[in-house]
Order: sequence, then structure tokens, then C-alpha cells
Amino acid sequence: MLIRPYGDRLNDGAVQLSFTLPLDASGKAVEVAREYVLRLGFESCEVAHASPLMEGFTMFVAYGWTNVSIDPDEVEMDPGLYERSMDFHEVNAFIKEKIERKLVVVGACTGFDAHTVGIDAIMNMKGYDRHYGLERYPMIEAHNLGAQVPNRELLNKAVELGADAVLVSQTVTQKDAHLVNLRDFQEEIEKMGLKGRFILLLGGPRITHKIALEMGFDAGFGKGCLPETAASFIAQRLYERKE
Amino acid sequence: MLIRPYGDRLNDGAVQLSFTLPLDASGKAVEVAREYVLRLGFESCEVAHASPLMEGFTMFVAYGWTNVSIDPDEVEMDPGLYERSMDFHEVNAFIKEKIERKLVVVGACTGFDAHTVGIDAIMNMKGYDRHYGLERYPMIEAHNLGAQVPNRELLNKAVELGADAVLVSQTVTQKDAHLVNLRDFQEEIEKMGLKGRFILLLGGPRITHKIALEMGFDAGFGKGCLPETAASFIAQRLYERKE
Amino acid sequence: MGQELQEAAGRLGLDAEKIARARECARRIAAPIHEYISIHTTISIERSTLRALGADGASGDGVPVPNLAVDSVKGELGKGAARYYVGALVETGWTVEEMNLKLASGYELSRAGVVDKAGVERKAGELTRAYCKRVKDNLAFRAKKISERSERENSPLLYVIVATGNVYEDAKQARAAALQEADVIAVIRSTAQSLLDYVPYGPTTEGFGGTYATQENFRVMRQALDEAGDEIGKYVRLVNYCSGLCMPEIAVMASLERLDMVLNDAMYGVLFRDINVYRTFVDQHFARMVNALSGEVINTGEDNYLTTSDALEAAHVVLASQFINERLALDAGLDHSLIGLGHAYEINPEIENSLLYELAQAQMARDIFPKSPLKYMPPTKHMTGDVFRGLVMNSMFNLVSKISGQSIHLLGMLTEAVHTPSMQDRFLAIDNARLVMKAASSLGDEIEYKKDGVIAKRAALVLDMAAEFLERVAESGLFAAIEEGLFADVKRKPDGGKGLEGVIEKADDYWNPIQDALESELFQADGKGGD
Amino acid sequence: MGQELQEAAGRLGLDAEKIARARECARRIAAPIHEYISIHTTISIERSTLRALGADGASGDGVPVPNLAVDSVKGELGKGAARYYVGALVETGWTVEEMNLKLASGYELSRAGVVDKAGVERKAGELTRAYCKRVKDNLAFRAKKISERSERENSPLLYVIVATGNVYEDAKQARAAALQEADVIAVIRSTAQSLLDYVPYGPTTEGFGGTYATQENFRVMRQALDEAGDEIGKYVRLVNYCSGLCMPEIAVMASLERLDMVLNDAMYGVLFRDINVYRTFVDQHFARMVNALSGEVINTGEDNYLTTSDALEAAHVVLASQFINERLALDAGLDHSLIGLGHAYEINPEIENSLLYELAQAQMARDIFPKSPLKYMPPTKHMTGDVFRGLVMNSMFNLVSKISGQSIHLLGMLTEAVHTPSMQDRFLAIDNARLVMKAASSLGDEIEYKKDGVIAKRAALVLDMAAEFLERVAESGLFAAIEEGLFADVKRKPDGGKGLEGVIEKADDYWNPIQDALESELFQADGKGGD
Ligand code: B12
Ligand code: B12
Ligand SMILES: Cc1ncc(COP(=O)(O)O)c(C=O)c1O
Ligand SMILES: Cc1ncc(COP(=O)(O)O)c(C=O)c1O
Repeated sequence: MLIRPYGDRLNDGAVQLSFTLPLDASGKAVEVAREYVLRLGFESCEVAHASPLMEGFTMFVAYGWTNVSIDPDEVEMDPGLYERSMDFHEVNAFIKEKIERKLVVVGACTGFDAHTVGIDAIMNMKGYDRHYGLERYPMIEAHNLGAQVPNRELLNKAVELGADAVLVSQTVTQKDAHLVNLRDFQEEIEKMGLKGRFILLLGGPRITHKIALEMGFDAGFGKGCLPETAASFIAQRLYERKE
Repeated sequence: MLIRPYGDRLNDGAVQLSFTLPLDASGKAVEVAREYVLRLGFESCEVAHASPLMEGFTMFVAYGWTNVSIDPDEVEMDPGLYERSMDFHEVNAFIKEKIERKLVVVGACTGFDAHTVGIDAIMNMKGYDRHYGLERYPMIEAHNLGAQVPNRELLNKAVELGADAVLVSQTVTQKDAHLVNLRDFQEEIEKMGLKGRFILLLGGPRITHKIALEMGFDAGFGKGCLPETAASFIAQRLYERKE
Repeated sequence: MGQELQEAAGRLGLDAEKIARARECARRIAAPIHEYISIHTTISIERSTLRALGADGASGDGVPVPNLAVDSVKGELGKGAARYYVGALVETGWTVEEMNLKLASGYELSRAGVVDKAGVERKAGELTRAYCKRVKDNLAFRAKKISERSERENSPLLYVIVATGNVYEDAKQARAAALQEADVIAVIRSTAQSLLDYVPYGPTTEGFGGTYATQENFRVMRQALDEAGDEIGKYVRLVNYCSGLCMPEIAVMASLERLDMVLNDAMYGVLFRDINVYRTFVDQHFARMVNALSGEVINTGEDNYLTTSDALEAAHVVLASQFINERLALDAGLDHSLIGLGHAYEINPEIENSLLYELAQAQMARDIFPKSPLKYMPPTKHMTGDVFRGLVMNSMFNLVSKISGQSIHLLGMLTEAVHTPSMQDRFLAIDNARLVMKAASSLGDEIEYKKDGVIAKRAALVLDMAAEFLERVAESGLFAAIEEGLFADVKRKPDGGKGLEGVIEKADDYWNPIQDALESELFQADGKGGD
Repeated sequence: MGQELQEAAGRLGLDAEKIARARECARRIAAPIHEYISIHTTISIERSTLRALGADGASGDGVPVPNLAVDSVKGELGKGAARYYVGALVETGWTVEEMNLKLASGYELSRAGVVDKAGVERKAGELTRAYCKRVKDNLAFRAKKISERSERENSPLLYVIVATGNVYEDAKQARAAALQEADVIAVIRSTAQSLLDYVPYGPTTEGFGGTYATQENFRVMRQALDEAGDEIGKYVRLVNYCSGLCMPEIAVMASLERLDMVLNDAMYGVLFRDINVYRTFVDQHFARMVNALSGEVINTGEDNYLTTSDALEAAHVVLASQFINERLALDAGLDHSLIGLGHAYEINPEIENSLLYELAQAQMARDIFPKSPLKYMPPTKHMTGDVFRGLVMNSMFNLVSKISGQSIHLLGMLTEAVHTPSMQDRFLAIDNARLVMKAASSLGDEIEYKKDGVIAKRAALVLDMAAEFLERVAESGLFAAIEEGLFADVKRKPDGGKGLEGVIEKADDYWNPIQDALESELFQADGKGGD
């Protein structure tokens, strides 16, 4: 069923926009901004405001109405996006029953990234928003290597500890710093002949499941991810591989 | 010269958007919103936030980056948009010298519109933002008929006072209430055989020069219009007609 | 009186004696108005009386039955329309429903004098008691719900407007706002309805910048808000607008459908809708008595003054008008707790210390009217198309409202200068207010204002100017002051504007069972009114 | 001491005696650190000394001359690198520029002992005086501009960051911010530069999430901001980041190019960059002496503690760290007016009265450090992608900053949780701050906090907990406390982290003409330091 944005009536297609054009503020500039919004696929546009930022730059606030529609059913979600998850107790019971040994998990913020709050939220005792981290799971042995860990060092540690899963966290995405680092990670895996050896999880505020798959990981986890979601995925994927 | 929005680098095409989709908040809904922004003509999009408004409705805040460009020179301004204006003294001197009599001007908020602050700003003694209204112009006799004046009544008054110019103010634009009223105004002019009799000025926060021309007025004045701009236009247009 | 005096001192140390003098002036201003009111009725009051007695419905071409009934006895209205309507009921033996259908299809009330006086009095008594019972049941229902669900209420109450033009769409949007924790939903009337001398009949799906106020629309909204309220355990208040030529009628309809609040201010009608002063002040008294009986909070429109004159220069005019509105409301039997006096956050934000002046004026109103559910309204005049700056201005408004303990908080929309609010505009406004007000929850009790600091001095100055202004108005009389343009820089002649022709002198034998019931309930019973 | 006592009372009536005791603990904590500092130098201090003496430039493959020079006398650094660099100058007769070019193309400083001792001392004196003169001229120039253009300054100073990665793009954006009335521009360093044991040479146009701190980049920015400042009659302050392995070197480069403020906090380096404690505390002392000589305000990074631990639970850790930073800064010759202690608005806004707790903590810092140019930082942790709510949170932050009289105000971006700021993000942040701060201009002087109300009690509680915390740290020593994870819930071993290998014990005949000049200027001259 085709849908459109809802302003104050179904299908009125109302959207709020703000953007800066490299133009001095003037009546003409407002007309250019209005015309620009129409070119973006809007039927009508009202430029509500223009603020000069400095000579040669003006910010515009505008409201556009568009006929562009989308059918939610056509939008395929990331395949295998892992949304359903067992809770703390179910995961530990599942591992005890189906895998019958402790899982070993190694994680880090790799490359230059020093944003450890994310990976700590997944792995440390304290966990995230009252959801315990993997360190607190009786059936999981979790090793958090912390910040700015070179890819090779993480992989060496994973081999040394006989890890079942490797957790990589990336936050800084400017100029695709994270993609550069993740490609290097895949090269290291190939060089060390570790292809398919671990279950690979990638996470971070700007990480989507699509990016993770493209980078050769088994799954991607974004903002608001809970520790038990990562634990469920590892446990179930390991069980599938065992079968 | 083609230009594009400026985020924090020339031509990065960055635009901020917010809109509501008739969907329940979920991972899937975020993906639909992201896909929707791409369909609006953006190369890439990051959905920064999703807020459930009520069951079946979610607001999204998103940033999009687009390659759509525009050449400001191609954008033609309203023809004859009246931007340059004489000041208070120049207008009065112009009228005294070129027209050699007081101008008579009649104005009102017509139809259902009760927003008099706009027309008062143009016509009353107090004027607007320290710019005197037409009542204070020695060479102009200004009659402000106030709020919700029926079109016929305004035109009768204009005839009765021998007006040179008729000033119409319209603010409420929902469901094109103003267009309905302005078409009625044109019909009244025709019925009363007054076509071309007066110089017709249309103004209001949502009025553009284009709309004014389409509605058969001589000029349109929008937000921030100053009294002297209206006075200059009337004086010069009257002078052109006399020639 | 004593108790009120210290209270008036409040937190700004205002001169309690000057406040008492201002109230005295308000009394002097009200007196001549009451004289005029007591000897006049209006065509709208007569229609309202019939509505309260049960008159409803409309003819084929949409003319409401109360209008048909009253117009059919046009010359006799000095005696009150009730005798003809009730007389006809007694004579024909029809039920009220049958009578309404007859009237709707052309039956005319006879002007002949009443024959069976006792029968008419008995029937009128029955109909009046039925009306009062329905109104009191509504009041009891509301009071019960409010007390049961009080902890879910925001303080101040968060008030939003819906204005789609289609009552069913309004209901959906109102539901959304209620689910987002809004406490009060107002349906904006279609433009210029205040100038109609009739109330449209039935549900409406078309309107300009708002939805027509009709009894059926009230019922649709009432049901939608009760349902939403039950879902989340909140009592959601419904508001509509009485001001205009049908003030008392809309008040009666509101009392029947259990509206919780009504905009009810003759000054607004005169200044912003050019309604005749005599007509609307007579209408107001009757309308406010109906509001009082039904326990509805009235809201007054002093915020509008600051859209046409400067908020710093005209603050004292707002205060003066509040004193006058308080007096007239008390005289109509409205208890302090039902007098929602209006004011607004409208000073140019670019002015240095504008937040302090706003806080001074908001706290001053709180101190002077401690028991009133003050209605505080958001910035409109200085809002621009920069919706981001709009959000910042609304945050400051939300903060001042919380610190100064306002009671009803009309939420500011970031798109105030752009369009009527969308669903997400309302969500952002509610989120802004709840976040700021929760964060600043007890800031008001935590701070004291420096003795004769900027804030205290500003409040004292405005009070002085208001007291002086009231003396002047008491000298000249309110209507003359309005003619001079003292209020909102708008000049209105006493015999000008719309609706004067609808004012009728009461004959000696004027009879209005509804008015008698109102007055006995509100005044004789506990001598409460007009303290 | 007396004078400081009442002042400490300030507006919250805090226990002056407890504040004095906390300062006493800070003294006890600093003592053992100074002992260690006095007998150690570091490879970075030695490079900084050579930079002050004139060493600059880099080899073909980008290795800086100071690194080449110091590495060539690696084993002898216990005696201080100065003798070898100045000795080589005296021996070869080359000018400093020639020496640098030689070093850049492979020339190695000889390790042989100094022959012409008097010549070396004379040459060192000449170079040292030239350095001190350049630094003092910068200080005088800055002081003159600030006093001439003081009325154009916002209060608090509005601080924005630019971080495009390309210094020329940074200059353009910084110009835009200055023209929009920002007072302080900080160029964020490229990610992880703090872990480099060298300072890149020359202008840079590539960087991750920031731009490399280089002397040439400082010059490019300094020029751009001076031009913009002259255009609008403002002195625009330039900031960069010293923290990390090159702390003293960046301090010297900043002193040469007239930066106005530097982030300079060893605690940040240890906790958030895992730099070795010994290395960075020895570096910090030298770096802060250079800042003191050049009249640069240091900013400390206590705001970062609240990104990893809860702002309500860890407020006392921020205060304790401020006491320690104050003590160490005074001991390095920094006057109170140059110690820009850091704190932040980071409590979860959904918590009731969170605005009161923020105001309590901000006012507490103001009262306890009355002469410090406190640096107040915006919400980051609880910011979400809802940029509208972000704007509202920043409005509350702006208000608290103005009421509590903060000195340096790092502007919050509505897109904090989304991306590094765009030009319009910065415009909206500046507009938000200027609007709120102008509207609330003298609100701070207008309100008094209720004696033992929520605000006063919160401040007193945090002070008590901080005093207790400092007692514990004084017992165990700072490095042991860090090892236990008392600060920001981050554990660091004393011998862990990066850079320990760069710490060198001073030989008995250690000689450092720059350090001697700094100490004589800052301490002997007026006995000011360490009061
Ligand atoms: C705290 C913080 C810092 C701290 C980090 C301290 C620490 N020990 O982590 C400090 C001050 C050091 C810092 C530094 C910098 N920061 Co920073 N920082 C932030 C901040 C304020 C919060 C990030 C955070 O802690 N989020 C909370 C956690 C819980 O959320 P999360 O990371 O998304 O993690 C969750 C999910 O993503 C998921 N997840 C995350 N990882 C993984 C891994 C796996 C396997 C799984 C299953 C799940 C998972 O689960 C977690 C829980 O749900 C953000 C702004 C903001 N408000 O978000 C900026 C921010 C992330 N930083 C930013 C930048 C640019 C920097 C610097 C480059 C600035 C500079 N030039 O100095 C440096 C870089 C340092 C470096 N080398 O990485 C930008 C990034 C922009 C971008 N898109 O690239 C942001 C967005 C701020 C901004 N608006 O500019 N920063
Ligand atoms: C004040 C006000 C009112 C007052 C009006 C009082 C009065 N006597 O004017 C009152 C309270 C009565 C009111 C009522 C309503 N209002 Co109103 N009101 C506003 C408000 C807050 C300010 C408008 C204003 O005074 N602007 C200041 C003047 C100086 O600017 P201006 O009108 O643009 O005029 C300038 C130019 O346009 C130009 N100009 C204007 N006219 C002319 C004519 C000529 C010939 C020339 C040359 C130039 C010119 O020059 C002027 C000076 O530069 C706006 C919101 C906002 N902040 O803008 C809402 C607003 C205009 N109102 C609105 C609405 C919907 C209504 C109501 C329908 C609400 C309701 N349902 O009851 C009613 C309608 C009443 C009616 N019948 O028209 C909407 C309109 C939305 C739309 N696009 O249609 C707005 C935008 C608010 C909103 N966000 O919903 N309103
Ligand atoms: C007291 C009062 N009555 C009525 C209204 C609006 O009613 P209308 O626009 O239908 O005249 C207002 C303002 O919006 C008001 O303040
Ligand atoms: C004191 C201090 N130094 C340095 C920095 C940042 O430097 P870097 O990110 O290069 O480590 C910060 C935080 O941003 C800080 O607070």
C-alpha cells in the first residue's frame, strides 16, 4: 500500500527541510531555494525563512509537499537482520543445552577508534541500560581488549584464546575511516588464513546490517543494540554451524 | 554556475529533513524512511532519529546528501518584482513634482480575513518598524477600511473616494481561502465595469508577485514589505499611466 | 478580604493596598455595565434559553430551530421567548422533540398570551430542572474523573489546538495529542464564526483555518477524548470558543456536552471581531452564568492585545483588563477557580533582559490572582519562519511558565509563523514543554527574587500603571475608554460593530425560567456570587 | 588565605572550611608528583626546549628536526638536549636556520662534551631571551587587543569547534563563526594525534574527524582569525589541544604563534588516551609553565569523565579533579585567571529537577573557583538524533551557563549525536546562545537560592563527597587511585599506557636554559607561583 508523508492530513506529503546555499541572502536567493526544493521532487514549496550565515552563504528553512510515494512492502529489510533475541536467562540456558560449553568471545574498538563506551555497553559487567554485558553471562567468557586495538592484535588474541566470536566496534565514520579500517581487517583475516574461523559481529552508532555484510561480517548492530541480542546471535549462529 | 547545498564542504549537497510517515516505529520503518529520502532525489541518507507519535505514525529526522544542482541565473525572478523603492521624502517629492496632486489610496483586509496588522503596518500613522504608514504621507490621502471588508464594499468606497489605488491584504491561505476571495474580487471589478480603473496592489505574508499577477493585480508584496515600497510603486505606476 | 491581602503580596512583594484599590476600580467599572445588563436581554440569550429548555435541530435549509422559534416571536422578546416555547408545548401537548420537528418544518409559535399560566410554570420548571440536572451530572462526572486521575496531569496543564476543518480529522489529531500527554485540546473555530448570528447544526467537515463549533461536533470530540483518556488513564479536557454573536448559545451547548473550558471574553469580541459592546457584554453575563453552573473554566483573551500593541508598553493594559474580567466573572457567579485570566509571552526576545520582564509579568499575575487558573500563551508576534529559533523561544516561554506556576499552558508551535500545526509540530511542542518543565520542576520554589531588583521593580511598575489606567477607565466608563482606543490601540464606537440590533429591553413582565434557575443556584443558594 | 575563605562562600553558602581542607588535600596529592617531576625530564620536554631555542623544520620523509636532534643524542638526555644543540651552534658557527637544514638532511649532533662552556651559555642566553621576548610580545599584543575590543565580547565567551580535516577549509568556517560573533575557535585535532610522539610539520589538508595540530596550521588559523577580528572589531581567540605525547612541544608552538587557549590536562591523556601517568604528568608541568609565560588560558578535560560515568554519581569526581588540576597549575606558575577548569551539563534531562542539579553544580564551581575562567561544556551523552530536542537541551545549558556566570561556553550543536558540525549547525548554536543569554542577561544577579533548598543541598553534598574523595586519593596517591579506576571508571596501571620509555632521570648536571628562564620568570621574580 503506497504511503506518503503525513503533515496534518493523510497523504498531504508535507516535509520540513533546512539547507545552506552558497548565495548571498536576497529575494532572488529565496526564489532559487524554492526552485531547488521543487527539483528535489516536490510539487510545491514554501520558503519559510532565510538567514544570512556569512557573505556568500544563506541558510533556508522550507516546507515542501510531494507526491512521491513508497510501498513499505517493497522495501526489503536487510536480509537476516537479527531483531528477535532471547533474554539473558534463555541465552545461557540455550548455550548450556545446545552447545554444552562456555563460549569464548573477544571484542575491541579497532584501528584508531577510541569510542569504547559502545563495546563496553555490550561486553562489560555494567552492560547497558540495566541489561548486563557479556562478562556477566555464566556461559560466556568475554575478553574486551578496549580502545584503538590494531586488527592484527585482535585476531592474534582471538586465535590465542580460541574465540568462537570476534566483536568489532566502529564509531568514527568521517571520510569512511571505518570502512578503510574494516577492509584492512578482512585483509588481515585472509593473510592469517582465518576465513570462516570466527563468527564476526560488527557494531556502532552508524553501522547497519547491510554495511556489516558488505564488509564480510556475519551481522551488523546499530544504536540501541542490547547485549543479549549479540549473545543470542552468537549462540544461535554457532548452533547452526554445529548442525 | 551550478550550485548545491553546502554542509561543511563545498557541494557536499547536505540537507536536513524531518517528516512523519503513517507507520509504526520499527527497524523496518527506519529503512523505509531512508529509502523514501533516496527516492526524493538524494544519493545517500542517514536517518538520525525516529520518534513514535502515536500508533501508526512515526516522525523521522534525517540528513540527505544530493547531487541535484541548480544554476541561479536560470531561475527567473518574478517579472517586474518591485524591489527598488524611493524613501518617504523622495516619494512625496516625486508625487508633488510629477503628479501635482494628492494621491487617494483605499485599502482593506477583504473577505473573511481579519488580519489587519499587515495592512495597518502599510497604511496607519504608526507604520511599520519606524517606517511611517501612508496616512503620514503629506501627498497621499489614505483610507484604511480595516478587517473583513466585502469586496463590493471596498470597490464602492474606492469609487466614492475617487481612489487612484486599491490595496488588498490577505493572510489566511488555508484551502486557498485567499484565492477564492481574490477571484471574487476580480469578478466584482468586471461586474462594476472598473477594469483598469485603479492601480491594484495585493499584499500579505504568503503573497508573491506571481500570485498577484495571476489574480489580476498590478503588483504583489510579501513579508517585510515597507510602506514606502508600496507608495513608490503607486506613484511611479500612476506617472507611467499619465505619460 | 484580609486573607486575600497578604496572599496578594506573593513572591514579588507587590503593594497589596494598590491591588485592593485596583479591584475597587474594577467594581466601579462593572457597576454601570451591570445596570445595563440587568434591564436588557438579547436575541442570543433568548435562543440560549430555548436551547436549555430543549429546543434543537434545524430546518431543511439549515436554519436552527432556536432561531426559527425566536424569530417567530420577534416583537415579543421583551417578555422572554420562554413563555411562547413552553406555552406552545403546554397547549399542543407535544413533546419537546415533536415541537422541534414541527418548528423545523414551518410551525410558528403563537404570540397569543399564555393561557394556562400554572401549566406553563409547571412545564418550565420540569424542563429547567432537567437542564440543571444534566449540567450538574456533567459537573459531577468531570470532578470524579479529575480527582481519580489527577496524578497523570501535567502542571501546568498542557493545552494544544487542532484546526483541520474536519471534525473527524480533528478527533484523530486530538487523540494523538492526548496520547502524547496533552491535558487540554482546543478545536479552533472556522474563521469568523464569531460573526455568525446562528450556530450551524450537525457535524461539519469543511472549515477555514478551523472547524465550526456545533453541538454535534462537541459530542464527536467529547467521545474521542473520553476514549483516549480512558486508554491512558487521564481526563482530557475539551475547549471551544464562545466569544462572538452566539456567546450564550455556545455556552449552553458546551454545558450540555460537558466541555471543560471555553474562551469567553466580550472584550475580545469587541476589539478583535468588532462586535457591538452592549450586545456582547449582555451576552457575556448570561453565558458566564451558564459556565459557572457547569463548572467550566473560562479563558479570557488578553493575549490578543499584545499582537497589535507592544508587549512592554501594553503590559499594564493586560493587567487592567484582567481585573475587569475578574470582577465581571465573579458577578456572573464564577468562582475564582473558574476564572482562567489570559496573558502571554510576547516581548521582543532581542531586548536585553526580556526573559526577566516576562518572568516579572507572569509572576505578577500569579501573585495578584493566586486562585485563578491563569492561562499563559506562547510567543506569536516575534516568531519568524526560523523554526529552530522558534523552538528556543518556546523553551524560554515553557521555563517562565513553570517557574511562575501558571495553570494552563497553551503550547507554542515552532511553526507559529508558518502554518497551522502539523501532528509532528504538536509532538515537538509537547516534548519541549515536558522536558523543560520536568527539568525545572521545583525551580520556582527554589529561587527568591531580589528585593527591588529588575524583576520586582518591573512588576511594581506595571501594577502602578494598571492602577492608574483603571482609575481613568472608571472615570470615563469602559465603553468610552474602548472608543478612545485605550485597549490594544483599537478604537470601537459604542453603537458601532455587529449585533446591536439583537439587544432588547426587558419588559416588566420579562420571564426567563433558565435565568431564574441560574441566579438561584449561583447566588441565593449560598450567597457566593459577587463577593 | 582569609580573603579566599569568604569568597568561597559565594552564593550557595558552601562550607568555606571544607573547601580549604579540599585544597589542602590537593596540596598533599601534588607533593609526591612534584618530587617525581623535579628529578625527571622527557623526550618531549627536550624536543620542546630545542623548539624554543629555534629548532624547526623536517627531513625529506617528514621527520621533524627536533626529533632528529634529540634522537641523535638519545643516551645523553639526562643532561638535557640543549647543551648539544647550542654546543653545535657555537662550534659550527651556523645560524639556527642553517643548523636546522643540516639536521634535516642528516647532520647529527655530536655527543662530545661541551668545549666552549661560556660560549654555549652566552648563545643559550641569547636564544632563550629571543624566545621569551617573542612570547612576551605575543602576550602584550593579545592583552592590548582584548582591552581595546572588550565591549564586543560575549559573556561568557562563545567557543565553537571546527573539524574539517583541511586547515584552509577550517579557516573559512572559523571566519564564518567569528563573523557570527563567536569569541573562541578551537580546531579539533585529527583523531588520535595525542598518540603520536612527533608533531607533523607544515600545513595539512587531510585528517580524520579533525585537523592535525602543526605550527604552520596554527599560523594559518591565527592569520585568518586576526583578519576576521579586525573586520568586525573583535579579538577572536584561537584554541588547540596539547594533551598527549607532545604536550610541551605543542605548548611551545602555541606560545610562538600566539594561541590564546590550549587544552592541557594530563588526567585526560591518561584516562582517555591511555598515555603513561609518569610521562604525561612530567610533560604537563613543563607545558603549563610555557602556557603561564605566554599568558595562555589552559582548559582541563573533566567534562570527559561524564561521558563514561553518570553525571549525578560522578559530579564529586569532577570537583576533586578540578582541585587537583588547580593545585598542579598554580605550582606550574599559572595564575588563577589562566586556569580554565572544565565541567559539563551532562545529567539525564529526563530526571526531575535535572536543571536544578545542573545549576547547583555549575554555581558550586563558580563559588569555589571564583577567579577561574571556568570552561562549561554542552550535553553530549544524552543527546540523540532528535535535533529538535537537542536544541531544547542546549537552550537549558545556555541558560544555566549564563545564570551561574561561567567564563568560557563551549556551544552545544543540535547535531551532536549525528555528525561533526556543519556551518548552519554552528549558526543555530550561536543564535540559540546569544538569544537565551541576552534575554536572561542579569537573571543571575536577580535570584537568590533558597537556604538549604534543593540547589544549595545538592552543591553541599557534592562538596562533601569531593572532600572525602580527595582524602582517599591523598592517602593512596593519585596514580594508585587512577589504577583503582576512581576517575571516570577507567583503570590505568602506573607503568602501563604509552610513552613511559620517553621518561628520563635528570643527571646531576642536567642543564635546560629554557626551563631555567621559565622558572625565574614565573617564580623567583615575584614569588607568585605555588601560593
Ligand atoms: C563519548 C564520546 C567521545 C569520547 C569517547 C570516550 C570513550 N571512552 O568512549 C571522547 C571524548 C574520547 C571522544 C573523542 C572523539 N570523538 Co567522540 N563522541 C562521544 C559521544 C559524545 C558519545 C558516544 C557514546 O559513548 N555513545 C554511547 C554508546 C552506548 O552508544 P554506541 O557507541 O552507539 O554503542 C551502542 C551501539 O552502537 C551498539 N554497538 C556499538 N559497538 C558495538 C559492537 C558490537 C559488536 C555490537 C554487537 C554492538 C555495538 O551497542 C551499543 C549499546 O547499544 C558522541 C556523540 C553522541 N552523543 O553520540 C561523540 C562522537 C561519536 N565523537 C565524534 C568524534 C568526531 C570524535 C573525535 C574524532 C573528535 C576529535 N577529533 O577529537 C574523537 C575521536 C577519538 C577516537 N580516536 O575515536 C563524532 C563522530 C562523528 C562521525 N559520525 O564520525 C560524534 C558523533 C560527535 C560529533 N557529533 O561530532 N568522543
Ligand atoms: C496577530 C495574529 C492574529 C490576530 C489578528 C489580529 C489583527 N487585528 O490583525 C487574531 C488573533 C485575530 C488572529 C486570528 C486568526 N488567525 Co492569526 N495570526 C496572527 C499572527 C500571530 C501574526 C500576524 C501578524 O500580525 N503579522 C505581522 C504583520 C506586520 O505581518 P504581515 O501580516 O505579513 O504584513 C506585512 C506584509 O505581509 C505586507 N503586507 C501585508 N498586507 C499587505 C497589503 C498590501 C497592499 C501591501 C503592499 C503589503 C502588505 O506588509 C506588512 C508589513 O511588512 C500570525 C502568526 C505569525 N507570527 O505570523 C497568525 C496567523 C496569520 N493566523 C493564522 C490563523 C489560521 C488564524 C485564524 C484562522 C485562527 C482561527 N481559526 O481562529 C484566525 C483567523 C481570523 C480571521 N478571520 O482572519 C495562521 C495563518 C495560517 C495560514 N497560512 O493560513 C497564522 C500564520 C498562525 C498559524 N501558524 O496558524 N490571528
Ligand atoms: C477570548 C477569545 N475568543 C475567541 C477567539 C478566537 O475566536 P474566533 O477566531 O472564532 O473569533 C480568541 C482567539 O483566538 C480568543 O482569545
Ligand atoms: C583536555 C583535553 N585534551 C584533548 C582532547 C581531545 O584531543 P584528542 O582527541 O586529540 O585526544 C580533549 C577532548 O576532546 C580534552 O578534553
